[in-house]
Order: sequence, then C-alpha cells, then structure tokens
Amino acid sequence: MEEEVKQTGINEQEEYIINMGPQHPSTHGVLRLVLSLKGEVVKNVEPHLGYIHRGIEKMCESITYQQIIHLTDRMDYLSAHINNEAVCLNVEKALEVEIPDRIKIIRTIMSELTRIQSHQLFWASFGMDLGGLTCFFYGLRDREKVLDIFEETCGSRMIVSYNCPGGLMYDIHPNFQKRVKEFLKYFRKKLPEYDQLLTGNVIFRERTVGIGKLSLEDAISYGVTGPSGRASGFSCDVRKHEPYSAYDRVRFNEILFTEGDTFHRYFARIQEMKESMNIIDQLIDNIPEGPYAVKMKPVIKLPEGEYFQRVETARGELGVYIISDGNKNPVRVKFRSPNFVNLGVLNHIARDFKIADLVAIGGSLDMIIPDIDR
Amino acid sequence: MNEGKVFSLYDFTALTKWIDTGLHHAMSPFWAVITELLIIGVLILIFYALIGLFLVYAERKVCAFMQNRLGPNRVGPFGLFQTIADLLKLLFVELVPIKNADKFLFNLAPFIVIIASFMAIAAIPFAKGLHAIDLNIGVFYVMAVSAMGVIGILLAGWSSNNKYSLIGAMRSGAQIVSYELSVGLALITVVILAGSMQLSVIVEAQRDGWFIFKGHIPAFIAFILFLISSTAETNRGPFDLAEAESELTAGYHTEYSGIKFAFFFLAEFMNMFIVASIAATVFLGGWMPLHFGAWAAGFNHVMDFIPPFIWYIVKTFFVIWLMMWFKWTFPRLRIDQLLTLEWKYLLPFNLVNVLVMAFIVLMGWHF
Amino acid sequence: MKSIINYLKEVICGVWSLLKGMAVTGKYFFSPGQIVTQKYPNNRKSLVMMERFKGEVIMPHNEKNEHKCTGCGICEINCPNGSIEVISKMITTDDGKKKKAIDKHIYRLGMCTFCALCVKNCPSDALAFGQEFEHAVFNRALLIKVLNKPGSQLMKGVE
Amino acid sequence: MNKTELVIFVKSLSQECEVKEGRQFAEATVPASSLHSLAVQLREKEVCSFDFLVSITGVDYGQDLGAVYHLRSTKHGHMMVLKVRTNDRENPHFDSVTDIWKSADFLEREVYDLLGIKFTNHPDLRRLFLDNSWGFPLRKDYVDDINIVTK
Repeated sequence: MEEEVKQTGINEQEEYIINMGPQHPSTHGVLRLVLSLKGEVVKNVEPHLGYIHRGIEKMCESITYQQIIHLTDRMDYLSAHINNEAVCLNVEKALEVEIPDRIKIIRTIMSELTRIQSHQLFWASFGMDLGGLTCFFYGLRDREKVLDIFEETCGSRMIVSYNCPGGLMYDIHPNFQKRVKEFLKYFRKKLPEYDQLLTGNVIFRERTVGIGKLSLEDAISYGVTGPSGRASGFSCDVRKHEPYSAYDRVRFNEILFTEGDTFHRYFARIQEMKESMNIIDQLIDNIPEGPYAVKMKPVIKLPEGEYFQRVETARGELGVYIISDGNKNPVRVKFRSPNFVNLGVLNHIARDFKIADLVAIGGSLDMIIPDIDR
Repeated sequence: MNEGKVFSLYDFTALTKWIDTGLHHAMSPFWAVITELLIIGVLILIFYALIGLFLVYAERKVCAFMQNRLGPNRVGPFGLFQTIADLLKLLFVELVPIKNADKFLFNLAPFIVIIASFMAIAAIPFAKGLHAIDLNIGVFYVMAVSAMGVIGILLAGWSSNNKYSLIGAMRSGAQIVSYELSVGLALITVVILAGSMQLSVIVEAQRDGWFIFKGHIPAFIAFILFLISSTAETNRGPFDLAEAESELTAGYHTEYSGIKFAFFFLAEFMNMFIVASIAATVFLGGWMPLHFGAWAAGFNHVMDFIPPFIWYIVKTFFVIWLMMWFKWTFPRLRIDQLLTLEWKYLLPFNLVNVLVMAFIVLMGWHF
Repeated sequence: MKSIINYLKEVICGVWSLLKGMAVTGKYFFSPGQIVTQKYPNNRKSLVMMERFKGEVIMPHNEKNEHKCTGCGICEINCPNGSIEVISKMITTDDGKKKKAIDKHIYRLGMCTFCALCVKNCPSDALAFGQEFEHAVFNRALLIKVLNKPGSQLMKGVE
Repeated sequence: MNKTELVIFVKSLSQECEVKEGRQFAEATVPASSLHSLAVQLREKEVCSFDFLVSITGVDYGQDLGAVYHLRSTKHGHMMVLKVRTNDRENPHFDSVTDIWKSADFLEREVYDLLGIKFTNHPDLRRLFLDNSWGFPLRKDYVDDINIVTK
C-alpha cells in the first residue's frame, strides 16, 4: 500500500533535533519523543509510538470475555484493577446481571486503593523527574503497603486480575479490613511529608507553577481527562457523572482547579489521594455479607449489539467498547485508553518551554506507555 | 635544627622541616626539590584515591539512610568494599570507542578535570605545617584552579559528538562562570575579616574562635552563600544541570565509559571535598580545635587534645554531609532559574554582605 | 521599599520551605529504625509469602502420590495464552471399564500470565497456586513443566 | 437531552442520516459524504454541543469498514454515537474531524494505522504504531502466520 509520509517541520535545517527515548530515564518506558530544539527551548515534540505495541485489541477478538480481563491488566498496569472492572461492568451490563452490594463495595474499595498506589507512584516518579531522587523511595515505600494488601487478597501485587464477569475471583481475605485501616492510618501520617518535601518546596514550585498551561477549551478539545484534565477545570470524573459500582453511595469531591499548569496537575493527584482515602473510610466498615460472585454461565455469550462503558482510572477516562455478534468471542473490542488521548496534548502544551519543563510536563501527564501502545 | 625532632600529631612543622633538611644534606638542592615533589605527589595521589573511594561510599550510605534504605551492604562489612569493587569494575570495563568523536579532545577532557582538582588540593592546610605549598594568595589560587575543571567539561561535551553532552557542557559553562562570582565574594567576606589571603594565616587567625562565630551574622550568611554557590560550582544536586540524568541522560559524560568515566566521577567527588575543606578552613577554623573565649579555659584545653588533623577531617566531612543533605532533598533547578538565583539573589546578598562585613571590621566590632 | 520587603519575604519563605524539606530527610537520616530494606537472599528462611500468592500453578499430590486431575481439559480451554496442555490416555479400571485419565499435564510457566482462570475453573480442584517464586533458569526448556508426578494416580472418589 | 430527544434533534439536522435509539445512546449512521458537516453541527449547535470526542473506533464489519465516534457534551452531559461505513476495502476514506475536535488527530492516526482507513484533510496522517511495511492488523482478512497462533 502506498504511504503518504508527510514532511513536517522536524527536518528543517536550523533546528537541533534530539531523540528523547525510547531509552531515556524520564519517558517512563519506551516512549520516543523527537524534539526539535532552539537552544534549550522545545519547538516541536513529536511522539513516536509502538515500541511496546502488543495488539491487545486484536488478541481480544479471539478469546472469551473472561480471558479479556487478564489482558486489560497489562494496559495501564498501575490501574490494573480499574481496567478489569471496566470490562466486567460492560459484560455485566450487556447480560443485565444484577450485582450484589458486597461485590460493588469491594470493587470500589479496591479501585480506590489502586488509585492511591498509582498516585503514590506518580508522586515518586514526578519527584525523580524533577531531580529529587529521595521522593522516589518514599513513594515506593508507602506504595508497598498497598501492594501488600493486594497480595494478601488477590495473590499478586500489581497485575491483580481480581475481577471476573459477575463478581470477584475470590472473597476478600479475612485480614483485609484490618489491613486497609492500618494503611489509612499510616498513610494519613505520611501524606504531610509529601507536601513538605515537594509541594511546598520553593524549587519545586518554581519548576512547576505556570509551566505547560492547558486551557479548559483545549483540555476538552484534546480530550484530556483524569487529574490532568480536572486541573484545567474540565469536570470529567466518571465516578461523579456516571456513577458505577458503589460510587453513587459515597460522598466525595471532584477535585477541580482552573489553572491547568503542571503544578495543579500534580496537586490534583495529591488531593485525589485524600479523597480516595475518604471514600475508603466510608465503605470499609460497611461491607455487607453475601456472595463474592454471581453465578455465571461457564461460556459467556453477549447478545448481539454494541456496549460502551466508561470508568475513571487513575489517569483518566477508560472507555471499553465491545461489539458482539452473539458469539463467545467479541467482534471488536476497543479500549479508549486515557494515556493515548492525553499524549496528544503534549506537543501543544510543551512547545516553547525548555527541555527541563518538557520533562516536568511529561511527568505531570503521568504517562504509562503500555497503555498508550496497547 | 634537629632538636625539634618530636613528631607530634599536633604540629607537623618539625617533621616537614626535618625531611627537608635531611634531603638537602643528602643531595644537591635540585634533586632535593625533585624528591620532595615526588613524595608530595605520591602522598596526594594516595590521599586522593582513598578520599575518593570513601566519599563515594559515604554518599551512597548517606543517601540510603535518608531514603530509608540500607545502601551498600554486600561487599565486606557494611558494604565498605563496595567502592573498591566498583573501582575494579570501572578499571576493567571496556572503553567504548565513539565514532566521529574528536579523539584527542575526547581523551584529554577527563585529565583536565582531574588535574584541576589535583592542583587545588596542594594549597589546603590539613594540619599545622601539613600542606604542600603555603601560597600567600592561597584563597585566590584555589578558586582559580578549581574553576579550571570547567574547561574539561566543556571539552568533554563538545568532543563526544552527542547532542545531550553538548547541552550539558554548555549549561555547565554558564553555571560556573556565574557562580564563580558568588564563591569569590563569599570568600572575600572572610578575607576582609582575616586581612590575608594566605590560608595558614586565615587558620591561625581563628585560634581564639572560628570566623563563623567571630564574624557575627555576615560571616554566617557568607558561609551559607558559599555552601550554595560552591555546590553549584561542583555541579552537584540540586544544581547538577550539567548531567541532569532525567533530562540529558548523563549530560557531558554520556559517552564516557570505564576509567575515563571514573575520572569524571572521582573529580566530582574530589571537587566536593576541596570545596568542603575550603569552607572548613575559612569558616570553621580549619584544623583549629573548637575554642571559646578565655572563660572556658578547661573546655578549650580538652579540645586541644584532639589532633588537628582529626578536627580538619571532621569539619570537612560535616560540610560534605550538609552538601549531601541538600542534594538528596531538593529537586533540580532549571537553567534559567539557576542563573536567576545567582544574579538576582546570591549576588546582591553577597555584595551587601561584603559591605556590612567591611563596616564591622572597620569599626572593630568583631570579636 | 515595599519591593525590598517583598524580596526579603520571598527569600525567607523560600529558605523556610527548603528547611522543611530538609527536616524530613534529616529526620529519616537519624532514625535508622525506619529502614525498610529487606536483605533478600539472606532472609529466605524467614520470608513468608502471602497464602494466596500466585507463584506458579501446581498440582497438589497427597502422600500416596495421588492427584485429583481427571484430565477433563477445562483448564486448557480456559487458559488464555495456551500455557496448559493436557494429554490424556485411555486406561482400563479395576472393574474392566475403559476410562479417560491423564497422561501428562503440561504447564508452560514461561507463558503463564497468572490470571488464575485454570485454578478457579477446575471442577475437581486439582490445581492450586504454589508459593515458589524463584523461577530463573538458564534454559527456557526448563520452564515447561509436567505437573502430575510420575506414577501418580487419580485420587479415589474424584470423578 | 435524553436519548429520544437527541434522536429527533439529530434527524432534524440531516435528512441523509439514519438515527435510531440504541441500547445505551442515540446512534446516528451517516453517509461518509455528510460526516463532516453533521459533526460540525453537532459540535456547534447550542442545544447539543458535543464538545468532547471520547473515542474513534475503527471497525471491520466483515464486508464494510467503518468508524464509530463516541461524542459527549460536557455542558449537558449527554452522549451519542456517530457511525460511518464504507464498502470500499481498497481505498476507504472518510473526512477528518481534526478541525472540530483536536483529540481526533491521534485517534484517527490510530484507526488509519490498524485498519487502513484514510482520513482526508488530516494534517499529519502517518502510521502511529507500526512501520510502513505492515498490513492493517485489525482487519478481519489480515493474515500473519508467524505471530498469530491458533489452537
């Protein structure tokens, strides 16, 4: 097939072209950014993707709905549980299965724990991007506590595969509630340290405030969701707008700022950790008794049709779009992954800032490359 | 002259004198000087290597403790031999040849960097009578020589034919040119107080109290300013823009490997040591024990028993620890903020500080 | 004059925020009790994995070398990436009836994604997760494992 | 607006499109020629103002190739689906909506990369993940003997 490779401004003579990635410390994986610079100032950023493309959408077309779950873990591995939940909710909605409260509440708690650990890692790696290596270790130290909870209940630490259509794989561990409460107590004490170390730090503020501004119109037009979008004032929290699982029965605030700069993208995540802890607080003592999974047929066949489900992962809005023809395998599965769409805005907001700012902006978008490539 | 043959830990003058006269008796003056130079060279080399090894270990331990980790703990007790193992690895590792690099400059650069730090060591008084050369413009000399390292960094960045390296080197150039001012002015504050640029005289002037206590607030401010600007001058975090690993992978030494990289690595740590010893010498009394006024004679007497060399090392390592503390707490600055910090904050503070200090000295208000 | 006051205020606030950060790292420097490092290969003996930890798929055998696998192949169907292969054979039982039984239960650890579908869907609970996690080998072929032990038999009473 | 109102409203915008009430959202199937003009109206009209393009999904229906646009209004909070199909498998092309929603830039490049659907007027239509020698893997007739293993 004939290709139309368009010549962009990247190859003009006077520009200084740098390949940032695919092996670069601050692209958090195998993202390759081709920068054209003028001195230190970034004139154009062009992402080149596909270094970790695994064709998950193609693979989904040949496996059953239960088996899709474990592939979604590998997209955004930091919100693995939420990705699982998206597919499960979609399948349950298609089959019109009523999910008991116990499952809903456990799913919500696990989702919020996932969100907390993801934001902890964000904090850690964002600090490292800006040159404060100590943050990285503090962030990982605290994240380990959440991972221990996951390991105890789900059997694995990061790629949990804990959801299945109709409920959960296993019941929660008897220690679960105690452990979660211990963690909340522990983390409430540690969170002020995050602020002392980074949020209030004058160097950090200089590096982030006013850098990479994204206006509300652009945020909506570029489809930037999640904490990055909410920092620009884009009210896009699916948990609020289309409550799924048990989000309709908890009180929490949608963190919204209007500044839309790197600092507020960062700060929105710090605030979200607090909100997530509040949500868990409201639910942890109210897990009703009941089965941990609804009995489903061993072979799930979705009725013919199209199903779309959105959930709020730690990075934004994940949409799962399933087209079924009534067979046990889907015809088409599309994951609208938040990182992929958020990456599109990078060139727009990083232009005319310095390389150091590009690192900060890229870090504040909290990119997970396997989620971009799928 | 041989009467003073008491080799004490407190005064090395007799020892050095004795060696000097002995050599002059044994051979012609020319060969005596050559032998002395050789002895000093070898001693400094050994000292350099030992301190370098230890500093790498100390940095890793300090940062590990600040980060809730153990740090090196596998090789030897408490991981003490970790750096030796690292050194061996660096010695045996392959030197990756770089295509299209300017070979001569590429190989020259690490030597310039390391020679600059070597030369600076010469003027530092480790204890009474224990220094290679006591220049009457010691402060000036150390500043001049230690700034030479930037030529090596610039050459390294230019010659490795790597875009990241070039950006790193250019950043380093801009950084050192501007921060040299602050370092100089902070030292001048003390030179005004001491009335001399000779390091031995400066140390001697602190016999009854260190300058940081004697010089009121201006001396303390000068100490802080010196710490900040000298951290920047040695390219250490939070001012490590020249190597900024999250932006420029490794900056100017991206393309270096093996022993050539080790030179850069060692030079960075030695520069830190030199800067810390200057700070210790000029502000914290060098090898002088901690003395208060005449009212604490007993205390002063006890302090005198601790050998001066120990005093010197303890003070230097305290300053090094402070610098490590900075590095492992703060995020990195951006290049324009780095220059803003220098020209908008450090320099005005320094100028006012020098003025105030001059006024204090003029009025005789210092202790 | 006001600008000078603002300037000084800015400096003092900045320095104060830096000191607050240094207090955090300084506090940890002087409290070595909070170190979280685990000396991994040395603490092997005291290292206890969580009971549900998914290290590898195993087939528990009892002391009489009996397992519960009937060779139905449900795990093979459920495995999303083909890491399980069940090879069954026909055997004649004591009362003369022909019956399907397991010959080899091949498990490719290198391909396993630990989705737990095989363990969960096994009708006779023949599979379980082992706690072993040190799987590194020098030859990839060693990761292909046969889960039923040689000479093992189907447990009595499992159909 | 709810589903039913949206269906009536979209019908009034364009006669050519075929609008029905889906299970979840109002679904409008438009011919490729009037995709762009309808999209502009959906974006601009105050009563619907679909300002947020959630996703573009390229679909191979077996015979036809198509693209599915999920739209959302941040102002009114309603969603709708816009569908477009073509039976030209050799040189399928639709109008690009990058000038309406900026997020379409990457989403359309992804669809082009995986299904080979071209978007005319796209500013920078290149392959995103794969290199130029690859086929279009999400098509049903894509064959790859090495990487696709069937039991």
